Amino acid sequence: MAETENKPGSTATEKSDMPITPASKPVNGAAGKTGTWRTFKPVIEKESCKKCGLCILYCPEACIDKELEIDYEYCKGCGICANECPTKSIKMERE
Amino acid sequence: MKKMSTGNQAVALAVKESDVEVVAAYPITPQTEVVETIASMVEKNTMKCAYIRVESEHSALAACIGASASGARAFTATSSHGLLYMHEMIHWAAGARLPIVMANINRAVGPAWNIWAEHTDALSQRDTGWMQFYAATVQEVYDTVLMSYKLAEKVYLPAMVNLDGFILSHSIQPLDITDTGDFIPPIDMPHALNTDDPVTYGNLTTPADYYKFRHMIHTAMQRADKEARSIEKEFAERFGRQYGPVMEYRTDDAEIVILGMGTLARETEVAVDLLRKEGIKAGSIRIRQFRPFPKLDLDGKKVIVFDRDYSFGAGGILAQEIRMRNDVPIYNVIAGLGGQDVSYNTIADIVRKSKDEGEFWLGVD
Amino acid sequence: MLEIRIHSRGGQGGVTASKLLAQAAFIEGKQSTAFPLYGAERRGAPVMSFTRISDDEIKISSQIYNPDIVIVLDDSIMDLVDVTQGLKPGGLLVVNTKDIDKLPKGNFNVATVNVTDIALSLGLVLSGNPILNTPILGAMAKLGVIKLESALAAIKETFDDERNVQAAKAAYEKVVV
Amino acid sequence: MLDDIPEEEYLYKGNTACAGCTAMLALRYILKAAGPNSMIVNPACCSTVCQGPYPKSAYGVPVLNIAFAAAAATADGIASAERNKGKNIIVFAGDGGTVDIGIQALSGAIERNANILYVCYDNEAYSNTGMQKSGSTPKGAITTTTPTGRKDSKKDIDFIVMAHRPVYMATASSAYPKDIYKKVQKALSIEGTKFIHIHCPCPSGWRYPTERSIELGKMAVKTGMWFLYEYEDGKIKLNPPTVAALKKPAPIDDYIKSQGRFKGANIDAIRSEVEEGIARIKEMV
Repeated sequence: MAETENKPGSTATEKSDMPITPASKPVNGAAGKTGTWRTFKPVIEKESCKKCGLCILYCPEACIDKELEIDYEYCKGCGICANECPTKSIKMERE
Repeated sequence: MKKMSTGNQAVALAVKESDVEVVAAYPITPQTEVVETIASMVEKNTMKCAYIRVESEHSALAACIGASASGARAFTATSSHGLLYMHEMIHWAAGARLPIVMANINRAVGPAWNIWAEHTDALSQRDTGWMQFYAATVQEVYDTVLMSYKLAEKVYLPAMVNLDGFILSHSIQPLDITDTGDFIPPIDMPHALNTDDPVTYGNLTTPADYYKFRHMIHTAMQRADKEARSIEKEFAERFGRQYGPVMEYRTDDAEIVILGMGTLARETEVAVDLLRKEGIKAGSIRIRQFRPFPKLDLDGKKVIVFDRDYSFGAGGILAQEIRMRNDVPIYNVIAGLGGQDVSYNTIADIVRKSKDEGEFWLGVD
Repeated sequence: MLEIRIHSRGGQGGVTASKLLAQAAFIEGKQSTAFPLYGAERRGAPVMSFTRISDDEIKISSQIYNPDIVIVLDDSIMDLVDVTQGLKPGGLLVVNTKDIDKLPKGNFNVATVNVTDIALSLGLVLSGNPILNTPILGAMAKLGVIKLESALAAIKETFDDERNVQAAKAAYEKVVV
Repeated sequence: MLDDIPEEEYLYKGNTACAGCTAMLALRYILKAAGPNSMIVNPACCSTVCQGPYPKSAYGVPVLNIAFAAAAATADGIASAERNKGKNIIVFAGDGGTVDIGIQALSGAIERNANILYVCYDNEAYSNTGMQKSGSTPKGAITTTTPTGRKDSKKDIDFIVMAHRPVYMATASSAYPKDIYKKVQKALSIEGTKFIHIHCPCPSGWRYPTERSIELGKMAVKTGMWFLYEYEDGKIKLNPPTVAALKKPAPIDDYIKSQGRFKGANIDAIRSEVEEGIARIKEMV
């Protein structure tokens, strides 16, 4: 029962590993591997990139880290990063 | 301490005794004295709680839900249209498994405007997952609020304490304002919002899981029936006042049982005494706990059910509930709607003239 | 069980009088209850309120149809309402009036007291209405329904203004049976 | 690279939002500004779905989902409990839940000066249910309930909120995330009811390619279709992009023509609507 008691919203009396009301833990991929939604994927050309960070700033998914690595597992391919890149260093490539 | 108190004041005093942290309420006749009394105690610093003067009943219960979801003990009070305006949130509170206690001062529903007693308001909330109690005395109002907090926080279901508008809300009767000490333990909510444990509550739940949560409300309601008995037992041992899911009167050898809820059902006991003097073996059962609905033993008895409510196209609501669980003929009396006065003489007269089965509207039939 | 019905107009204090009577009886260790028959009335409309006093548990919460005592706080109501309706044979009618000739006659006793004058002479006026509930309690003590000390105690528990006690004492002295 | 904006993300990757959703972009910066000592109250809206389904959530702070009309009151209930003093209680609600069905609870909460931050992310329609007209839908826009374009004018929730004299009120745009961050930080430093209204272009509902979300947000500001300002101490202070836009508003044509929802719309009628809006805000300053 220890595991049950640790579950958010669960009670020992419920004798269940479920919480008593829908209680959800934060995780990456709540909607699954959203990278599979893409038709085009953003690719950063490191040579022309001025590291201004606008792609990081505007990514609605927080899928670009400070090393400018894109998390393709979750990037939905919206293309905002490519559109906003002042040096046109991000190309949208067909998957 | 004993003093004279109205039903409404008893609600407020019990809320104070229960160490409620957040009260959110909107005034409505005949509940107003509840919120006025709480407001007065809060502003005079004799009661310590946050009191939110919301702009509607929908918001009253929403605010209680917010407070309760973060682990605070919460209270609201309403009546009639206010209760109906809350309806969406009434479902939400139960589904979120929040141990909120609400006092509902039973009042008829418009149109026409009518501010007097009727049970249809609360009974139209019967399928929401709230426990429902119907009190018949000022003392019982006070005691039931206290026991409701303990019960609600044990099974994580909200509880509604009902009292008849004006007839009980505005009657003064002697009240023992009992210091209950540690009777209600500190609230323990494993599913409280907690910034150290960022959990999302009540998000989209698919057909694969939704029904499981509904089933858990069902099992919690079943458990509530047992917990209520043990809480009533502890209450009786500590404070000397005994309650049960039903309050029976002279039923042992009764050939006729008269069932009802609230003040009317208590007055029925006086009618029972009258009938007994005439040689009619009558007894009465006052349903105190409507949800979870109690088991009744009615076999071999003539059953008369008084409903201060009605479900159009179906019949008296209490009669339906009894019929569903008991295979007995029922003589269903519809009496007391919208404050219609029903005296013990009237009750006795109806019983004398009653048939084995059928429906009778007082003043109409 | 003693059943008392009070007729008054909204704002005159009939509802409070019914509660003070119940409270005084409670102070004497009796069971009691009081409640108003509320309409959606405002000031001036006829109002009924009820008090029950008993040595045993009171289970009745319906209206009082056969009172032992009827109190009329405003004699003009007698033109609108049959105040003695249902009054038990040998019961008591108590009327606040200065016009004794106006009183109904029947198989009941009658007592009068001019509590309006008592209230006005003490300056007991609220929102333009003389306060009649506290003096009428004194009258009821004189008539033996409650004890004077419990009547005064109930008044002191409810009101801060000492003039309410004076009014009750004055009415105690001025009841005419 | 993001100046002094913290790197920590409280919006998890792989949420259920549409690609190019700017409401999630706004939420990303709201949560960065608010930090972990915060709770979100979420009425029915796109954000309800964006969290993802039970037993997972994309939101990294506690969230209480609540019925459509109830967000502001629910948040007040949380904020009023003694145990929650010092925590940031934030409503994250769409325009329908704010401008329409939730306006009564919002009005009551501001009147009581409930200690909450109410954020309305405005995608100018009931986007979650497939793009029906809300009180925030602009004139001329096609929605599923205004299939030939909205004929009347949108409700100005900002002026309604300001009429309550809240302690702090601001408009913002998802195209200016650093501005959102600053405004949320500032709002959370003030006791009482704060209201931030964030314009959030919606590629699915407005019918434009997902990559143009930021571009369209900026165009709305530059044309004067959306203003950036703050309201404090009874005064409106315009923010620099709007100061510049009001001096010389960009033509609305590109903004209108970029969006499928304005297909066949009377541009002149929309233009005069925008001009009226500009005149109104100038009067207020």
